[in-house]
Amino acid sequence: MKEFIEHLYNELEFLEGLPFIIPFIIGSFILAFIIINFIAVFAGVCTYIERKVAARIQARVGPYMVGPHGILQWLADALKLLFKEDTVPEKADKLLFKLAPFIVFAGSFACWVALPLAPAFSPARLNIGILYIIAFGSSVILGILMAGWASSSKWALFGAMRSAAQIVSYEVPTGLTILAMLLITGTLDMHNTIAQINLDGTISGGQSQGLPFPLNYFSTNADNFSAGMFSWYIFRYPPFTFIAFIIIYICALAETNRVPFDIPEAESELVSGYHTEYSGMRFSFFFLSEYANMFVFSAIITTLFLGGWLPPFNITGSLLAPACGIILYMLVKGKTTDPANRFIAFCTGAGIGIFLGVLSGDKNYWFADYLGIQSLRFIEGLFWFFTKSFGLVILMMWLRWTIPRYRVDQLMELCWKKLTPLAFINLFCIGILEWLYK
Amino acid sequence: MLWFTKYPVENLLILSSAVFCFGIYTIVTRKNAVSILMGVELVLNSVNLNFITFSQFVDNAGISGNMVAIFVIVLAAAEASVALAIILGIYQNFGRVDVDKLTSLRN
Amino acid sequence: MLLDFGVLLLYIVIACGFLTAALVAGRIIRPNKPYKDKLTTYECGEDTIGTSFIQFNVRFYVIALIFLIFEVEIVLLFPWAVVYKNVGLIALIEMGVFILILLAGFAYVWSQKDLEWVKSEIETEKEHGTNL
Amino acid sequence: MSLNEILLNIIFYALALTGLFSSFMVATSTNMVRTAFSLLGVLFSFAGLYGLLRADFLFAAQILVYVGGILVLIIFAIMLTHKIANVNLSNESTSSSTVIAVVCILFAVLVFIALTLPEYIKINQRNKPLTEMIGNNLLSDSLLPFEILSVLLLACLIGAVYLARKEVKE
Repeated sequence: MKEFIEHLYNELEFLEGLPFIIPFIIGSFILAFIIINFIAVFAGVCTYIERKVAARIQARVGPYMVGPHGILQWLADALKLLFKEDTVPEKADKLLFKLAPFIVFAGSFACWVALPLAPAFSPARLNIGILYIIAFGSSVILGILMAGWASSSKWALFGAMRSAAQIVSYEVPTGLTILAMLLITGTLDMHNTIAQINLDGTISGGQSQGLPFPLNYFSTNADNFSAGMFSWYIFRYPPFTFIAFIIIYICALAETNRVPFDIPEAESELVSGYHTEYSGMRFSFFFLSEYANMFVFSAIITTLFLGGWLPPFNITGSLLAPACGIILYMLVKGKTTDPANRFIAFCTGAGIGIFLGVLSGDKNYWFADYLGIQSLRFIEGLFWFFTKSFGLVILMMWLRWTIPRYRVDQLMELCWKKLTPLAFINLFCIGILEWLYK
Repeated sequence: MLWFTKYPVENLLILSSAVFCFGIYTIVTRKNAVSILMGVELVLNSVNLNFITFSQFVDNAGISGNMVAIFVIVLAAAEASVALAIILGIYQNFGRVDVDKLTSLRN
Repeated sequence: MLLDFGVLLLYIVIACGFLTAALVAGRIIRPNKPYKDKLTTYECGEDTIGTSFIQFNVRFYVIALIFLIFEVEIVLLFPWAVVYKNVGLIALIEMGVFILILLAGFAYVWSQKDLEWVKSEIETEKEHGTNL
Repeated sequence: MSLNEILLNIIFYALALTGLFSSFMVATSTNMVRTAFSLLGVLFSFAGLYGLLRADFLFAAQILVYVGGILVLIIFAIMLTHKIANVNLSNESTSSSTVIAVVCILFAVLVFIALTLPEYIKINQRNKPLTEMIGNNLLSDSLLPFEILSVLLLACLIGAVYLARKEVKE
C-alpha cells in the first residue's frame, strides 16, 4: 500500500505541496472502506453459497424465490436483519453486552491489515505479519467471553466457555505448524513470504535454495526447468508439509467454530452458543466476523502453503485447461444428465490441459509478462489470491455437510493427543530437513 | 506543554508510574485474591513499559530492554498460572477467595 | 514501520465506526417495542431458574493453563524460527533441548489424564475408591 | 510542529488516556468481571505504546500472551471462583485515606525522578528487524536464562496442573 501511494504521490503533480501523510491516510481509508464492504458482501454471498451447497448435497433446491435462482436471497437477509428489533435482555450487563460485538468485529477486521493481497500490495507491511495475525485472531476469544458473560444467560455462558476452551486449545497446534513453516520461509513478513518464491523453485534472499529432495530430481538444471506450483511451500518437503497443511486446516475449522467443531453453538443443546441473546444488527456482526475469520484463516493457509498470489500454471496450461475442460464437458453433456458427472468431466479436461501446459515447457507464468503490461500483475495476483482463498472457504462449507459433529471430549482428544504431538514431530522433521538441505 | 514528541521519555515514565501506583493501590486495597493478581499484572506492565522505553532511548543496540521485557512477560505467565491454581485450591477448600478472611494458617 | 502501525490503528477505528454507523442506521429504521416478557433471558420459554450458581468444571482452567504454557513457548520460538537458517545446527540442538524439557511436562500431563475432557465413570470410581 | 508530530502526539495521548482510565477502573471498579475487562483495555493500550516505541515483537507478544493467554486464564478463574450467573459480582475493596495518601506520595516521588532525569540520547536506529535481533540474542547472550526458562515453565506446568487437579478429586 505504501509503495503504491508513494508511486501515485510522485506521479500526480497536484499533490506536490502536500505532506505525504495526507494522501497516505486517505488512500488507506479508501482501501479499508473497500475491504470492510467486501467482508459484508462476502459474508452475504457465503451464506447464499452455503445454503446452495447444502441444498445440493441434500438433494434439495435451496433458496429460490428472491431473484433468479434465489441469488438475491442474501440481500433480503441483510435487509431483514437491519429491520429487526434489537433487544437487550433486562438482566444483561448493558455496557459489556454492547461492547462485545465491537471487540469481536474489530479483532477480525484488524487481521486483514497484514494480508498480502497482490504483488507488492498489502494494506500494511508489518515486520511481524504472521505473529500479528495470530495475536489478533486470539483476541477474539475475549470478545466471545465478554458476550457470553454479559448476556447473563446460561446458554450464552456455556457456549462462550466452550468456545474459548476450544479456540485456545487449537491455537497450540496452529502455532506449532506455523513455526514449522517459518523454518522454511525464514521471515515473519507475510509479503516477503510470497515475494521470495521464484517460480523456478528457488527462494531468493539469503541462501539460494534448489528444490528439496524428491523434486530436485527434475531441477538438475534450473535454467531449463520451471517449477510453477511445485515452488509453493506445500511441496517443499513433501510428506511433512502436506501433514502441516492438513493440521492447520483442521485447526482453522476448529478456531472458526465450523462444523465438525461447532460445539460452542451446537443448536441441539446450547440454542446458539454465545450469541443466543443477540438479535438484529449486533447478531449480524458476530456473523460477519465469523465469515471474515474464515477468510482470514484461508488467506493465511494460502500464503503459507499455496503460494499466495502466484499463478499455479503457465500460460499454455491456463489457456488449455478451460479449453480441454469445455471440450470434455461438451462430449459428456449429451450422454449424462447428472451435473456431478459433468463437473467431473470438466475437471478431468482441465487437468489434462494443465498437464499439457507443464509438458510444453512454457516458462511464462504471468499474463502481464506475456502481454508486456507490468501493472496487470496486480489484477492477476489479486485474482489468484482470492481464488485460492475462496476455494478453501468453499471446502469448509463442503465439509460441513460431510462430517458429523464431534463430541466435546473427542474434540479435546483430537487436539491434544493427536494434532499437538503430530505438530511437534512435524516441527522436528522439518527442522532437520531444513538443516540438511540448506 | 509536555509534548510527547519533545519529551518522550518523561511522558512515558509518568504514564508508567501512574499505572504502577494504580497497581500498588489495587494490591493493597482489594480483598479478592484474583483482583490482587490483576494489580500485580498492572505493576508488571508498567515496569515493562519502562524497560522498553529505556531500551529505545538509552541503549545503543536497542535490544537489552526488550529481552528483559520478554522475560518479564514469560514470568508473568508462569506466575499467573501458579497463583490462580493456588487461588482455585483455596476456593475449593474454604469456599471464598477473600484474603482477609483466610486466617486459618495464622496460628 | 510506525506508518504501518498507524494503518492498523486506522483499521480498528474504521471497524468501530462502521459498526456504530450500522447500529445507528438500524436504530432509525427498526422498530423498538420492548416489554417485560421480551426482555427476559432466553431459556426456551420457561422462567429462568437458578441464576445463582453454575459451577464450571476445573478442567476448563487446566486446559487454559496448559495452553498458556505452550503459548509462551511458541512465542519464544518465533524469533528462533526466523534466525534458524542463518545459525544452523547450534540452533537446532538448543531448541531441541528447550522443546524436549517442555515435552516432559506434556508427557506428565498426558500420563496423569489431564488432557481427557470427560473421565469415564469407572475411572472416577476407581479414584474415589467407591464400589458401586 | 509538523503534521506527523501532531498525529504522533494525538495517538500517544489517546493510548495513554485509555491506559490510565482502564487502570483506574481496574483499581476501583466494584464489578469483578468489569475489572477483568478493564485490564483488557490496559493491555491493549500498552501494546499500542510498544508499537509506538517500535518494539514490534513485544507488541505481538503482549497481545498473544497477555490478552490471549493470561487474561483468558484470569477470566476462567473468576468464573470458577464466583457465583457467576449473578451479574453484579461484587469486588470489595478496603480503601482508607492513609492508603491513598501513601500512593499519592509514591506517585509524586516517581514523577519527580522522571522529570529530573539527565538528558537522554535520541531514538536509536536498529539496523535489523527486532525479531531477528531477539532471535540472535536468545541463541547467544541470553542462552542460559532462555534454557532456564524452559525448566521454569516445566515446573509451572506440573505444579499448577497438580494443584488444580488435586482439588477436583477431593
